[in-house]
Amino acid sequence: MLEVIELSKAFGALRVTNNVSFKLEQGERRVVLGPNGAGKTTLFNLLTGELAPDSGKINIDGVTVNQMLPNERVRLGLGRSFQKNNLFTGLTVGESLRLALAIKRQKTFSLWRDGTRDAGIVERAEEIAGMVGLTTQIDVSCDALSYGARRQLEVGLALASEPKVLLMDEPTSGVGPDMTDAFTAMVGGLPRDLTILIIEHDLDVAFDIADSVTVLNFGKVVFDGTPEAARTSREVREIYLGDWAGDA
Amino acid sequence: ADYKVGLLLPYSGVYASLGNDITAGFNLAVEHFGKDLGDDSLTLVQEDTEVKPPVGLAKARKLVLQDKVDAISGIVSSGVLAALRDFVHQTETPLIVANAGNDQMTGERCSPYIIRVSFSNGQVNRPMGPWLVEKGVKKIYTLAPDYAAGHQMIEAFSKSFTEAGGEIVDGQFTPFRKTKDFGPYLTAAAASGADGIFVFYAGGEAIGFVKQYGEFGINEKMPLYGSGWLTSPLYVAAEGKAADGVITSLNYSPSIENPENERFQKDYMATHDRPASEYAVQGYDAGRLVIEAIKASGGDKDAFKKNLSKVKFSGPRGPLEIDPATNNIVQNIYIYETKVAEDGSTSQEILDVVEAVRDAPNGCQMN
Amino acid sequence: MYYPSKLRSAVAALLFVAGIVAAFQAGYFGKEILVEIALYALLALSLDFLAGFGGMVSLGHAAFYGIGGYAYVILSMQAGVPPLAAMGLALVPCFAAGWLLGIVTSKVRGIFYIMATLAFGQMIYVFTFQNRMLGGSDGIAGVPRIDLSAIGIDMNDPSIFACAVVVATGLVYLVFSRILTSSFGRTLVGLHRNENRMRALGLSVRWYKAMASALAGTAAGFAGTIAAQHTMFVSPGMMDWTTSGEVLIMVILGGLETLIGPIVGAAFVVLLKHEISEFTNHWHFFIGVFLIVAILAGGKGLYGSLEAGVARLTRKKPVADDASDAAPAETPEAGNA
Amino acid sequence: MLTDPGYLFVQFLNGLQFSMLLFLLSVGLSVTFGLMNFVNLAHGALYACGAFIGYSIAMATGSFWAAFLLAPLAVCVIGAVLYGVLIRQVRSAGPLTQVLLTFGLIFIFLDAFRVIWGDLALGVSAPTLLATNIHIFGQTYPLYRLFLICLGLAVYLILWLFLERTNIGAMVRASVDNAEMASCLGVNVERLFFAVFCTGCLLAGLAGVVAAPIVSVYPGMDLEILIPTLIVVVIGGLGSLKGAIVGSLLIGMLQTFGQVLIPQLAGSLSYILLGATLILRPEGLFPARAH
Amino acid sequence: MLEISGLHTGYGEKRVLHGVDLTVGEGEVVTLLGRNGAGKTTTLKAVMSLLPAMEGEIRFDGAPLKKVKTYDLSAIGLSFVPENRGIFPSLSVRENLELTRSTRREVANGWTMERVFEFFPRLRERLDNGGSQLSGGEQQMLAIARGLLLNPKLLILDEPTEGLAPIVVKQIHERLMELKKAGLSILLVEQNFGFATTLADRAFVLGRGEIQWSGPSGDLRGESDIQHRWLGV
Ligand SMILES: Nc1ncnc2c1ncn2[C@@H]1O[C@H](COP(=O)(O)OP(=O)(O)OP(=O)(O)O)[C@@H](O)[C@H]1O
Ligand SMILES: Nc1ncnc2c1ncn2[C@@H]1O[C@H](COP(=O)(O)OP(=O)(O)OP(=O)(O)O)[C@@H](O)[C@H]1O
Ligand SMILES: CC(C)C[C@H](N)C(=O)O
Ligand SMILES: [Mg+2]
Ligand SMILES: [Mg+2]
Repeated sequence: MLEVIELSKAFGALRVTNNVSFKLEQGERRVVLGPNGAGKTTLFNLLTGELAPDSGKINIDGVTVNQMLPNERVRLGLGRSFQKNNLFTGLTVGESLRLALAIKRQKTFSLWRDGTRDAGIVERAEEIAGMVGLTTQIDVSCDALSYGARRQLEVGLALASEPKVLLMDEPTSGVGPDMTDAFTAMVGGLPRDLTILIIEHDLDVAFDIADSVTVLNFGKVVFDGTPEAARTSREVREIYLGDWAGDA
Repeated sequence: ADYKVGLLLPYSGVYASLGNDITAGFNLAVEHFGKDLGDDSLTLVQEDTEVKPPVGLAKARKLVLQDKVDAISGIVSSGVLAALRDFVHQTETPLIVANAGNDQMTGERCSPYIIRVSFSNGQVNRPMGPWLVEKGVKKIYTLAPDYAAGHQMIEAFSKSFTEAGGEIVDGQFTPFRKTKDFGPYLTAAAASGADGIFVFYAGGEAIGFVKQYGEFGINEKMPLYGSGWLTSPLYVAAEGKAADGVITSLNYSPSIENPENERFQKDYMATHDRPASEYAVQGYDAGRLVIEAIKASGGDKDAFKKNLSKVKFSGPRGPLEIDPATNNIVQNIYIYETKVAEDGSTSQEILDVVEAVRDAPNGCQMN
Repeated sequence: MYYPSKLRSAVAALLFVAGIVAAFQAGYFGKEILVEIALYALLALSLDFLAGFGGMVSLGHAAFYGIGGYAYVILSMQAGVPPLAAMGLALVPCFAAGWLLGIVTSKVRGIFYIMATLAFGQMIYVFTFQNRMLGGSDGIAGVPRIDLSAIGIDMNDPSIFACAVVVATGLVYLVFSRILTSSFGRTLVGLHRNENRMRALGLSVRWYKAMASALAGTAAGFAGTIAAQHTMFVSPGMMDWTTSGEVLIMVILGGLETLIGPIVGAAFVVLLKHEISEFTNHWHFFIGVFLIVAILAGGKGLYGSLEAGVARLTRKKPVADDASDAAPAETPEAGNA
Repeated sequence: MLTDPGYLFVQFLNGLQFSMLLFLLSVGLSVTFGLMNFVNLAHGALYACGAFIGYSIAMATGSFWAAFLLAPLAVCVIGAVLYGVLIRQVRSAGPLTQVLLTFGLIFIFLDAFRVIWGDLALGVSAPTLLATNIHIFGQTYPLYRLFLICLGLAVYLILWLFLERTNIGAMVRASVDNAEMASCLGVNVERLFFAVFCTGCLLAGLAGVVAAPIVSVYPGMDLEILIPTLIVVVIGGLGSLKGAIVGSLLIGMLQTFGQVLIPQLAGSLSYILLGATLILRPEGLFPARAH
Repeated sequence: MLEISGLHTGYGEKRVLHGVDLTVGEGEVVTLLGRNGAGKTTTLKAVMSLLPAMEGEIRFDGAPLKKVKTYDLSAIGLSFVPENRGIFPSLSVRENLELTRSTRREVANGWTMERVFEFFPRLRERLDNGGSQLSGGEQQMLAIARGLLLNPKLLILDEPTEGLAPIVVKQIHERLMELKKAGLSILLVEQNFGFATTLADRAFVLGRGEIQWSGPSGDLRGESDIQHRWLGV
């Protein structure tokens, strides 16, 4: 589904992504862990095309996408949410979701018809709002949402780009314990054939969702395996968990 | 009859000072000549063109269609004149041009309804060509702003100068109203090997140009010639010593000696506290032309329209008449030298008068 | 997002009727002013489309006005195209120029976009000003009006002409209103609000920006073709950047991002200018003061304030204080995007 | 002509002098525009203020030097009043509001100049001390222009030292980014912006008064200089001293040599350069902001 | 050192706090806990004079803060690290740090750049990067480092662990412990219950705009009812 082959990226002398390779099968859910500044967000940016790699290859569904623009990759089925909320100021939840769906379904060309009001899109937008727990706030402007609700919309927008591969960058950061639980449940309810790559620092969430784990450090993959193996890996403990994780 | 005349001039924008001078001149003419109109009367309506062609046209329409004026006078900018041309021609409204010098408006695009009492760009500059050659100036470098008037002025001069045997070694058109700093051009002119520089600049550009000409010390080795707006009495004081010795030609100089000019200057001075400019005199003569035409028409407005171009008189500028072939004015062109005394006071010494300068029809067909 | 509310439609209808009535009832100069208002309204509403809804504040809008005018003149006078067809064809270069400008500036944002469009406008201006084939600084006169005598309409009648211009403005308003409620309009607003996210959602941003710029340019060019026929004259002065500035002022004084507001603004500024210049030549001063007051008063503009006022009257009182279950409204975070 | 080193050298000086005048103007704008993120279209009007007030002072005292010292201060005071009454309220309101507010100011100043100083262009003479010319490579060059060149360089040096020695530049940018945070770190944001704006005005006034002997003084001079100045600032990159000087030199030299070598393009050269810069480096050559 | 008594404040019409009492003693670490939106940040803003106290009083070192402007607080020893970190994106890391050069409180053997880099070595490597180029965790380190450079008597931290890897959380915990040992007073707002209660001497629980519980933080760990009701744990 998604294949990354020897991907590298440097900012000046700083190698932020260093020969990263991994492979995601359809329906696989993988968590990317790593200390701050390990290059996780950068990896996402390389995958989505916001940054161009120095070397290496990215394949989606067997197609090499290195030369493709971000928007073209979205059409191939890549969707993402951002580490920092990246919403449409002044637009309501519903408007934002419908717009996202219209873009994905290529309904944005018309100068005459309002494709964002097509029955299929309106319904799907409501569904997604329901999935991220924003049904009651569908007509509320993004600016008036609480922080937690914004995080949920952030994920909603990623879902609305109807991805085959969903990338989520720390979806639960800054969200209180109760909403974090709701998020985990939501991901659990997503169709099983959806491939997910997620960056998380909240290990409960991470291990709850994950089928497999990749750990990055200084841009390098230092661990690739199952969650159970990750928990017990000495290296992961050393560079990422520290001793603290146990008693938090 | 009651005559209504629209004064269409810039009262805001870059040429506002010209509009005000022309108005002042016009009003002075009404004072001087308009006291005894008998059964007739004259009302003036002022409108601001903002020096924008569309605005000028809109105001002209207002004057003609709403205020029902019998004639329009004024127009400083050639661009506004060009915009008005078809309208006044079609509505058969006499337009007495009191400044704009666009050659075409009394040339290929002339109209029986456009009567010019000011000058044409060619008329002012043409006489300088032969005159300079006669004085032994053989090689000239030219400079002027890069817009229609600049080109027409330089073309007229260059033609008569080369025909008389002179040589234009080189020249340049400077971006209009964007050139603040003439240093590069002056340096090039100085290095061109010409005997002198001939330029057309008016207003703020004239001040800047003449001062910088002095600063670069070019006044010590290369004389400056040009059309008279360069050393207009409005600006010459601001130009300082550099203006000393600059020789220019124009249709008017305050130092012309005749009784009409004396009276004009004296009365103008009395109300405005400064000498009247060439713009004021154009307004003055435009006003006088209108009044003389009224007086000659005995209340008949159709006759008035016809009489406008038949008026002839001797004013501060000397004898004036309208050339029936083009409706452009026939007038003297004065070649004068600007003198700056030690105390900074300036005067203009008339070196020569080229009498009754008349434009060739240049394709004008009146109909 | 744009919704053609009742208030908007009502104000639009009112203005339209007033325009038609004025076209037949006003004096000659009144008609003159009416056409001036309509032309500025066209410029202002298309600029609002671009700047208000699309977030691309342009100071080069007058260039399209000029391109339209000159294209019409060249086609109808020099290429011998019949005026009506020339009017249509003249929109092609406007669309193309708008598209090109949109593509070239697609990565340029904020004040840099303002400057880029200013440079574009000035380049067109200087080119025309210096091009003697185009009449240079003097422009070209003798422009014909379209001939509709075949269907019994005499465009040389000031009332008919004014009426036609009002109708044209109304139609363009409807077209833009429709475009803004279309998919494209929704996308444009989305682009304005968060271009980066739009890209991440799969939109090829530059085409949409180019299209927006082309549409706005076409409308401005359309106004230019009318202006050329109105004054029967074109000159580089049409393209002066201060014209773009004045149009921007109208957009703001009327109400940014309301589509109808800019028309109100155009009418207001033109009328105010004429009223003030009745008694002083220093009308710039008063426009300046007015502009500043309007901005300090919140910058919503005339129509914008009306809309806000109506909204305040019709809104229920918000529910009381205790909002400890709502999350904080965070400030935009450092380093976002 | 073009092979004559003396000629080329004087043209080089011409270019340098024009660059320095542009620099004096644009650095003031760059300070308010780039550092404070405030789009001050009225900067040209403040420059004109400097010229007009300088003219009046020179007339009243008979001394250019009095004008040279006092006019910038007067403009600074005008700037301070403007800041207190208007600018402060729209400081963080986004470029559109600022463009329009200062557009309004342009209108007001325009008519104010006409009412106070009339419509005619006014001349200011260079101080007698500098009103001569010197001879270099067989060419004459006005001393006053050399003075301008030196003044431009001196202002550059002073500003450079000032920004280098203090972290005012960083403080201002920080305050623009996040005023609350900056004040938490001990920055008196209001006072800082006030000082920056006044400095910008002071520089505008200085440019006005020193330009007056060269370009003469007239209503409308503000609009004419505004665009070249904006172009310099945008090409150079907002808010950086380096950008202002490099932009000024680029435009000044391009303009000067363009006029001599390709006169047909003289009117559009700077726009072409601006367009090209924005396409290749959308934020100018040396933007002050890291990203 | 810091005494908040009967504090009422809010945004415009909207009241958020209805009488908050809180104290931080000399050399003490105090944590303020509560759900999302409880008003924790609001309390801190009031302390920093970013919001006016509508009722009640805030005193620092005995002197009321009512009339003191935000920008003068750093000079008397208050330093605030906000929840969104407040990194200036248009400044480089170095500039972000040097910004405090002229505003920091001068004390004997205070914080220097060198000491800060020993504390957070990562920052030394990123000195010339733009503030917005840092990863989330690096930004957090920078924010704390900048706060320390002011040489505060009281360090106020708003959710310093948000978005940090467990190992960094641990490091910051250690660092704050060191600061605590060195005698610095800290007021800490946290979502991370374990982190906060192991660091703090005393805890305050905020809910409905009032303090619902206060006491030694060790005691709070036993109060599962309070935890559930007011913290959602
Ligand atoms: N545009 C850039 N220029 C220079 N350095 C950069 C840039 N973007 C990121 N970096 C650096 O690259 C490294 C990796 O950053 P990245 O954002 O990928 O980290 P991360 O793993 O997502 O960390 P976190 O968990 O804190 O979000 C960081 O050290 C950061 O400073
Ligand atoms: N600028 C603001 N304008 C209006 N209301 C606000 C503003 N900032 C916060 N609020 C409201 O004040 C209340 C308290 O917010 P505060 O930021 O203090 O919560 P918090 O306890 O810090 O929450 P979190 O844990 O999510 O940071 C919330 O209801 C929030 O919606
Ligand atoms: C002499 C100049 C004032 C003439 C004027 N510039 C014109 O356009 O014709
Ligand atoms: Mg990250
Ligand atoms: Mg908070």
